[in-house]
Amino acid sequence: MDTIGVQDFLVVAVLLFSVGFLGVVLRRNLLLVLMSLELMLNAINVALVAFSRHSANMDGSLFVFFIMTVAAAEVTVGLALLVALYKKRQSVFSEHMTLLKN
Amino acid sequence: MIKTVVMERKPLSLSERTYLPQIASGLKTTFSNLFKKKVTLQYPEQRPSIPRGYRGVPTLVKDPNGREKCVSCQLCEFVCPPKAIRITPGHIPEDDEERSHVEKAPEEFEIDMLRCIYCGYCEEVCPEEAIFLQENYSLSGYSREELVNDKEKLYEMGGTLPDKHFKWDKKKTDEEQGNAH
Amino acid sequence: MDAELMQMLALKVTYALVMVSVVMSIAGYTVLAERKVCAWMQGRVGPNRTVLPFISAIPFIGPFLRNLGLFQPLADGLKFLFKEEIVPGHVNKFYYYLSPIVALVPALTTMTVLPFGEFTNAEGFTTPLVLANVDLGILFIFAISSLGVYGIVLGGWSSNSKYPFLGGIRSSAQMISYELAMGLSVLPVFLWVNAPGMTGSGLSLASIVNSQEGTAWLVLVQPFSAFLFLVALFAETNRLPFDMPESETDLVGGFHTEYGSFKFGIFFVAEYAHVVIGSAIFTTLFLGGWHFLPWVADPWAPGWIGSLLGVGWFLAKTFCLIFFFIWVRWTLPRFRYDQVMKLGWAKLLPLALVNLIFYMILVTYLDQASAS
Amino acid sequence: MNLSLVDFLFYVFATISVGGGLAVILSRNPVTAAMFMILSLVGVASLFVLLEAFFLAVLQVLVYAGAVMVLFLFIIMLMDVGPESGKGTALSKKRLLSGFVAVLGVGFLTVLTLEYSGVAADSGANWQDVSEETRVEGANVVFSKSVKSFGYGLFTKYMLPLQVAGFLLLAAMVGVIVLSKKKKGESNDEDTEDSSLESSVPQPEEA
Repeated sequence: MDTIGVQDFLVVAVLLFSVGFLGVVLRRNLLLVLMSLELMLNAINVALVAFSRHSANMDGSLFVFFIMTVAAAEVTVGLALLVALYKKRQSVFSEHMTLLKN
Repeated sequence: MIKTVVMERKPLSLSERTYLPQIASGLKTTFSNLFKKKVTLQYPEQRPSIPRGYRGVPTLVKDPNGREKCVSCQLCEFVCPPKAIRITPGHIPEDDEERSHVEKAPEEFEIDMLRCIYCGYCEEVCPEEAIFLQENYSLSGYSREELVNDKEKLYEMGGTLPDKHFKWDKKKTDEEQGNAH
Repeated sequence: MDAELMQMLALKVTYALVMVSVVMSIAGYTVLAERKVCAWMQGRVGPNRTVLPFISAIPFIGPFLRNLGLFQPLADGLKFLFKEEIVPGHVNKFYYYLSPIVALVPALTTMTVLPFGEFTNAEGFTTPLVLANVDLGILFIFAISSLGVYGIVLGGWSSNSKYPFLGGIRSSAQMISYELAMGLSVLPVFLWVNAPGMTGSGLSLASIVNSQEGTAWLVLVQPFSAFLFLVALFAETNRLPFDMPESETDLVGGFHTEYGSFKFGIFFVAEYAHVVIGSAIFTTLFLGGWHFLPWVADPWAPGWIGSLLGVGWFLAKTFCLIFFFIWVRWTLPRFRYDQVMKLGWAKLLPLALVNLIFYMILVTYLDQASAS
Repeated sequence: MNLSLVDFLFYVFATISVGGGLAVILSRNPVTAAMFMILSLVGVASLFVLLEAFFLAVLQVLVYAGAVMVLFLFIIMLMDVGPESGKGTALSKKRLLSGFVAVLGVGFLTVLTLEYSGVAADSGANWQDVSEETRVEGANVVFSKSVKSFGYGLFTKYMLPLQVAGFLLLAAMVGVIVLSKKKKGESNDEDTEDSSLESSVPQPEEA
């Protein structure tokens, strides 16, 4: 009776991934760039769980677990860097981070 | 010469540093309070006992003969620190049998209770003992106007107090006997 | 969708509504209990004036109920409903309206996985009384209750004024800090219950309760875990001595300074709903849930009377814990903000870790000992 | 079209997660973005529920919505990042171009995936039922609802990655503490330090 299969979840994952990617590319607020990164990681999670369910194998789900760990570490370090940067430059916009330009 | 003694404060012991025994004893204290007799007064039913000399709402009083005591000398108006009292003096008509010996009586007498600070100066200064701060302590109203007590209200609240001196009666008899001062 | 599914859905929705109303009324009466108990502890009598004309006219019982203030929550609710709704001009409207709801919903959602009793039918088949008997009970509760902080943070932020803002910031930091200690403090419990030779299964709350039947309650087995959990629970429910987001002496009213009328009422009820749910969770985890006493088998026979008594017993334990919450509130002063942070990170977290490691070693040792 | 409940829910949750994601990158106010991010994360968690990975769904809410996003919100409020000014948000040509290329690439990726992954013909109907218990087939743990499968998998096949993840978290924690530590004579507010201590979402212990 269910007609939703792996490919539907994959489409969602790809959409979510591309949305996140667009955010990383287009947004200038570094906080939002970090959030978009999280979106991309989430898209991967969806795909992994769908595959894991499809192939009746825990490996994908376990990888989701690790991705979450990495994401948590990434966010904390990223935010700490942002705070440090903000203290120096009073801005969180990417176009103000031009120390290495020219 | 006073010698200052520096008290050594002992370092906290381990159990004291966790604060847990202290918390426990605090909990004990509050718990024992649960069952103690309550000290609250159930206000509208139970009234507090008013001590002597209490300064409540200022009122005007009449003498035992039901006569107005105030002669509108306006001393209270002058002495009132927040300027809450306003008196419009008025004459007593000549044909008033009872009170013709006094020259004046207030035509209007207003005390603004939004200003009054219950200091009791008016009572203290009144030569005729006509104004008293009585026991009434709860006063409320819906508008500012309502809280300006006019003469009628002041007399209504004041009522009649037993007069120790019967000043007017004395004055009247003195006058009748011809030895006016 | 077929009829059977619809029927089941309708039944679940009905159960959920009943449970919401029960929890909400318990929360309402917890407010009353707070006022009464604090009054008693301070030598006062507390609310004793509200009357319902019909009930209060009954001789003896009526005045007694009135003196207990039993109709006060009703009057409070009505007052909140009919108060003028003032929205300050400087607030962020959308979030301002959203945040009380966000504060209340997680508190009410966590109760779906909370087992409050069990029913044994004639065949001896036992089912726990719970809206959704999920395997992940405690994790689900942690996950959902961690969302409750958004109501406070958003409320503080959207008020666009400094005291609520400070309250919001404080509460977000506090929540993150104590969630860790809370999670770590219950891990030994599940470790113990799921150890080889024990009866527990997974993270389900019902199995935790049933593992305490006829033996020691977990509070006696693991007093230290229980203590840590209780402290973290106080912090997570924002109760004194940890009520940083509110702390009325330094932040006026904390995160809800700009709130009035019914929106404030929702915040208020949400706080107490958190207390009620928190107490219930503590009861399930450490106080044996609906089972009678440690080392004593349930005196009631299976069947619906037995399960009703069990639920009543569960509620009684929960109420005792709620009383404890109130009791502590009116005994202890408030921590300073830096003390809260220090306690969370430098004391509670290491202690929880040590506790966890101790029980890991103990469980392994016991397993080895029983194997050899 | 006759939708089954699961299909209907799938579309709802997919819309929530993708729509929430779109709103994140389109919203000007960082707080709004964070809120939509939470919405999107909850949508993803619901998708996990549809896939019967309950543990992951709960973990998703606990870790992302409960901790990571609170941290985000905390930082946003602490730095008091206002909405981007209207003028500055005009997209430069370069950015638009790169975005366009990105979308094209992703579309290409999608088509490739669906065409050649061999799962295009799959539908939920021929998925195996999910078991309640933990079962092991060869080196693989069979997908199941129980939390035990996670523990089993993590402590057997993925033991080394687990340790590495633990070290990663430790490294992150140390790094963050160093980053936000007050230098001598430098004054800053205490809050940043507290927030940055929040680095180890309780992963290693739960594992």
